[in-house]
Amino acid sequence: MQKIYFDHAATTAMNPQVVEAMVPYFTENFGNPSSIYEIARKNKQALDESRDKIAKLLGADPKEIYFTSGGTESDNWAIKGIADAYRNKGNHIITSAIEHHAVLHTCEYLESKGYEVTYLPVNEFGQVDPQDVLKAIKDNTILISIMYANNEIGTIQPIEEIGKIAREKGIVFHTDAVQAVGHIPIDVKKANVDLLSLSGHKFHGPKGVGVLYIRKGIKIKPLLHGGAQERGRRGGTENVPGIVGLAKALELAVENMEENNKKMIELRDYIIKGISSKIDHVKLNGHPTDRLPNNINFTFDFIEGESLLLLLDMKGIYASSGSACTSGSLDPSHVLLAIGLPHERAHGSLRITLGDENTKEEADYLLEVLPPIVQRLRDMSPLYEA
Amino acid sequence: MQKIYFDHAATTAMNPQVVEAMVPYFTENFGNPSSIYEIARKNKQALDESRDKIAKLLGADPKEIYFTSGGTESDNWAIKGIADAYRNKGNHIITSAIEHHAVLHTCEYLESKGYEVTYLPVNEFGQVDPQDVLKAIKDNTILISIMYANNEIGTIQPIEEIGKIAREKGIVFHTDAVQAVGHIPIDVKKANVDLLSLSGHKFHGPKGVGVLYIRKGIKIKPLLHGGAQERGRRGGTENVPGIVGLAKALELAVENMEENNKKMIELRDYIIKGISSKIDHVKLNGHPTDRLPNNINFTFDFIEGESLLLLLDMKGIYASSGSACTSGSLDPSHVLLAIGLPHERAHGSLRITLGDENTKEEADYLLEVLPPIVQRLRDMSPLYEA
Amino acid sequence: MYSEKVMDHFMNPRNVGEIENPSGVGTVGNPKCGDIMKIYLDIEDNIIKDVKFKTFGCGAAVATSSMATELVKGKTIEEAMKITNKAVMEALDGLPPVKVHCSVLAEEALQAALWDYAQKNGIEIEGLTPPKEDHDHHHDIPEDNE
Amino acid sequence: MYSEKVMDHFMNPRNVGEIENPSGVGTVGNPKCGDIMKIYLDIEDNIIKDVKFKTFGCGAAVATSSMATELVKGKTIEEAMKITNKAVMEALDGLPPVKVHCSVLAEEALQAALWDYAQKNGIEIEGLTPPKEDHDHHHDIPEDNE
Ligand SMILES: Cc1ncc(COP(=O)(O)O)c(C=O)c1O
Ligand SMILES: Cc1ncc(COP(=O)(O)O)c(C=O)c1O
Ligand code: FES
Ligand code: FES
Repeated sequence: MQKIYFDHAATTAMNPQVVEAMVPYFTENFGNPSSIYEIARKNKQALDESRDKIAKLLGADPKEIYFTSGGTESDNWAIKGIADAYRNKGNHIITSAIEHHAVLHTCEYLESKGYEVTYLPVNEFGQVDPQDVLKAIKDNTILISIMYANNEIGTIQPIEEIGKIAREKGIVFHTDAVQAVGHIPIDVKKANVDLLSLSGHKFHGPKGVGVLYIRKGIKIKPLLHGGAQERGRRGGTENVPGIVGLAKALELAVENMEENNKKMIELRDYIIKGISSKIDHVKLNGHPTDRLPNNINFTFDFIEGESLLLLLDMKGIYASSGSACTSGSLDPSHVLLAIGLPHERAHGSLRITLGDENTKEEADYLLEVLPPIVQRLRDMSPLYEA
Repeated sequence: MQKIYFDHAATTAMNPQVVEAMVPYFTENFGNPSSIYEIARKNKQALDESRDKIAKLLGADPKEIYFTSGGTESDNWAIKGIADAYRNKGNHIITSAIEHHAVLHTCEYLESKGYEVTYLPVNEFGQVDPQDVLKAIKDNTILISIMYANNEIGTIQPIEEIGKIAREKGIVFHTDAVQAVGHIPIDVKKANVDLLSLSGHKFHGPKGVGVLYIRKGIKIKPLLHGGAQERGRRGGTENVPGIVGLAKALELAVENMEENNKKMIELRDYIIKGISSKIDHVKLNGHPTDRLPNNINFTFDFIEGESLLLLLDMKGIYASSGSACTSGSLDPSHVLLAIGLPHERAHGSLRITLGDENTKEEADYLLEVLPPIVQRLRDMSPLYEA
Repeated sequence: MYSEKVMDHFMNPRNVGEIENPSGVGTVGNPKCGDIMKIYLDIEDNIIKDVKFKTFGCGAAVATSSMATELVKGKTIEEAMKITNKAVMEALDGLPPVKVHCSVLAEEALQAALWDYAQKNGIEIEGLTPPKEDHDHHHDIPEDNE
Repeated sequence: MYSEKVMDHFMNPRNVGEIENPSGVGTVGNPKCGDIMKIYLDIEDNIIKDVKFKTFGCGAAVATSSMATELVKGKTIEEAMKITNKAVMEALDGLPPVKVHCSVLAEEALQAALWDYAQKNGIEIEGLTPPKEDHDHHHDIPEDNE
């Protein structure tokens, strides 16, 4: 049986070129970049080159690139670090209702510590209205955190506009770009962001390594106190192989972005059309055009997501229902609720996220096996009247 | 020229068997362990097996093992997480003056947040007196954090005794065992610890992955809020290759510990004897017997550490002066100051940390090149009178 | 994450469907959390002659519905009353901790159907309590999450 | 981390040693931070005929001592007064940011030696200020560290 991976938003396989770039740093150039002797200097150089490369690809300065252990640490650091550093200025944070849990749970934690958080609503397509951001700003607002693109429904936010408002009002602006970096063109200057989170494993890089971009001049408290690494802002022996891998993966992603996206958008729209025409009582979630090139998200009325995934799995198709990270919890997706879906419909969603290796043949296979699976579950459902 | 790596306390090369164990998880079994479909299940299984293996090697239960990004995160999480969870019980923390900066700087941060920290002194060999711990305990004490073995001078602490005191007094006990795990036998039950930090790259495992052991029943707040990974206590997509590598490395380290340590202790004592007899005005730092099998630390009067390292580097010998992590700062080692060395002597230390691959030939080469190097620097020193 | 037995009952669920003019019907669950279970009973001479179900829910919900209906088929009402969620789970070789509540749903659906039968026929079944109206079983992570 | 020039002057330092009966001697630095520099001058007819140094310090401290002494050798006092730490750093093809203060130490040692010479001979050198007594140059990380 063929196996089709349609869950690239959850994680991606490492590109063999990325593995190759990392290998020399496992057993050969293994030194601690903080040391002064020769073999450590080679590692220091690899670290510097990776930082330079990533900075260039994001339109940043190398001194603005800080390595972390992934998207979650970057988000936690950005939000807690700013909240802490600007506490004397105020205690109000603005975010959106559809952020990743790395942002939402961090904000909830800060609420328990005396911060005040506004969770902005989104429209039916999952977009934040920049005017809502403007209206939410108060004298004590110290941070705005709005994600670049959503991990479940793929909606891309008007980041540039929101950033412009934040800049004008003198408020620090963070964006969780974990799903966007390596997938759509991003320039931190053009986007008007002060902090940006990204994670290696979302674009064929290694797991357990990420970046927080911190614009020059922004004050931030460390989240991981320790050695003097990362210019004294983030302790811990540098994960040199991981960092080298992340830089290589980002380079490849950006290099091939235009070509890959052209192909993926075609495939995405082909699948969307196919599902819409072959199955009734369905709804495409997310924005029709301001949408990640690889994201497809449908609600199938009367059926439940996990059952759907299990039956697809039996056919060799690996997809997701809402965010993989939330599957430890069984609550319906907060993102689908926020775009206005009632609870039972929010439970019946299917997320298909493409990678550049997916083919039209795979799409055709999906479109062949999906309709009978949906029908089978509907026949079993007490909510469905044929 | 031969190259001799004598800085295993800073970091170690990955064991090729460890790399081999990780490779299948880079490009093949890459799924997100939180997902429910088949390829992700393989990853989930690898995660579970690694957790079981590590638990067994530490005498813990798999449910007590939490994966982190390294020693620094484990230390930060343990200390901040306990401080936060037990805040209603008190605000006093006991630690020692010779902890790693991951512990010290975290404690200093907590002081700025209204916690009170006692930094216990150590004796001339770098040991904490358990009676000092007992005396420092107050009604509002909520945490004791004492490192298992010191990274600079290799002194092993009386952890079991301190743990017994903590247990009797009902106070949570954390130990930073980053330098001890994989180097000396450790059983969390026997050691009476509630939390224990370790880091993969210190025993030929990967960089950027660590563990925090949290005893069942201990309350702790998350440091990284996010998805439901690690039983809801630590968010972030699991670094499966890293975790598999860490488990493999620990397994190998424990398997070969007895044999390796026998060899290393012999080599260690050979070098200590050699330096003591060939060079005058030297002092061995650390404990004569309660000492890591791989640690040698000497002070050479009248000379400065960096110059010494540079000249050794020219001879192909890679060593360290104090902790590598602190080399971004130029302050003299807080550990050497704490054992009573005056500032200028604290500046002239040399740390040699052995690995199982080091040989007697390498030791002889060191003992041959070191005396003239020391002499040369002394001849240049305004403090030295021949 | 599921045992082979669970997967078998999920992939090939027994007794899916409806019974026309059933002796009793029970619907439990709450669309809020995405799970609804409906069980139909055909009872004759105190014996469950036939049983059918419809379920909107996860794999475990489907499998426990299937197993619960298998376990009660042909049994007396008294025997059926002894089919607890634990019995269903054991028959399925266990469920992951986070899925235990799905088996509770199956037990409750069965009891709701028996209650309906008892009400309709004006009889009393020992040990049977009326179904809770607004059943809201929480979807919590079981581990301590401080 | 060091340039080739720095490494050359560290490995083969010029002018190491002492001068007996020097015209001036300057010692600066503070054992607290581990760095001490001592410069000896032999001055005749307003010209620095010979210069020697002894240094307890890092690689950069040795290299800047060496380069500073090279730069002033044979120069007039007025010319020597123009040898700033910047000039020493440039002559060494630069230093890492964390090591800039080592070159400051070299400049100060030289000026202290000139001050000693001026004091001994009752002359005044334009622009020369007395050496600070308790010199304590901090070993900070230059980047903003909030
Ligand atoms: C005793 C001790 N604790 C903590 C750490 C920090 O570990 P890591 O660099 O893996 O974050 C180290 C090593 O750097 C260490 O030696
Ligand atoms: C939008 C978004 N933010 C943050 C994260 C967290 O990233 P990581 O799992 O690498 O910590 C993810 C993915 O899991 C994500 O999709
Ligand atoms: S019934 Fe299975 S998730 Fe609630
Ligand atoms: S003189 Fe170089 S470190 Fe201070």
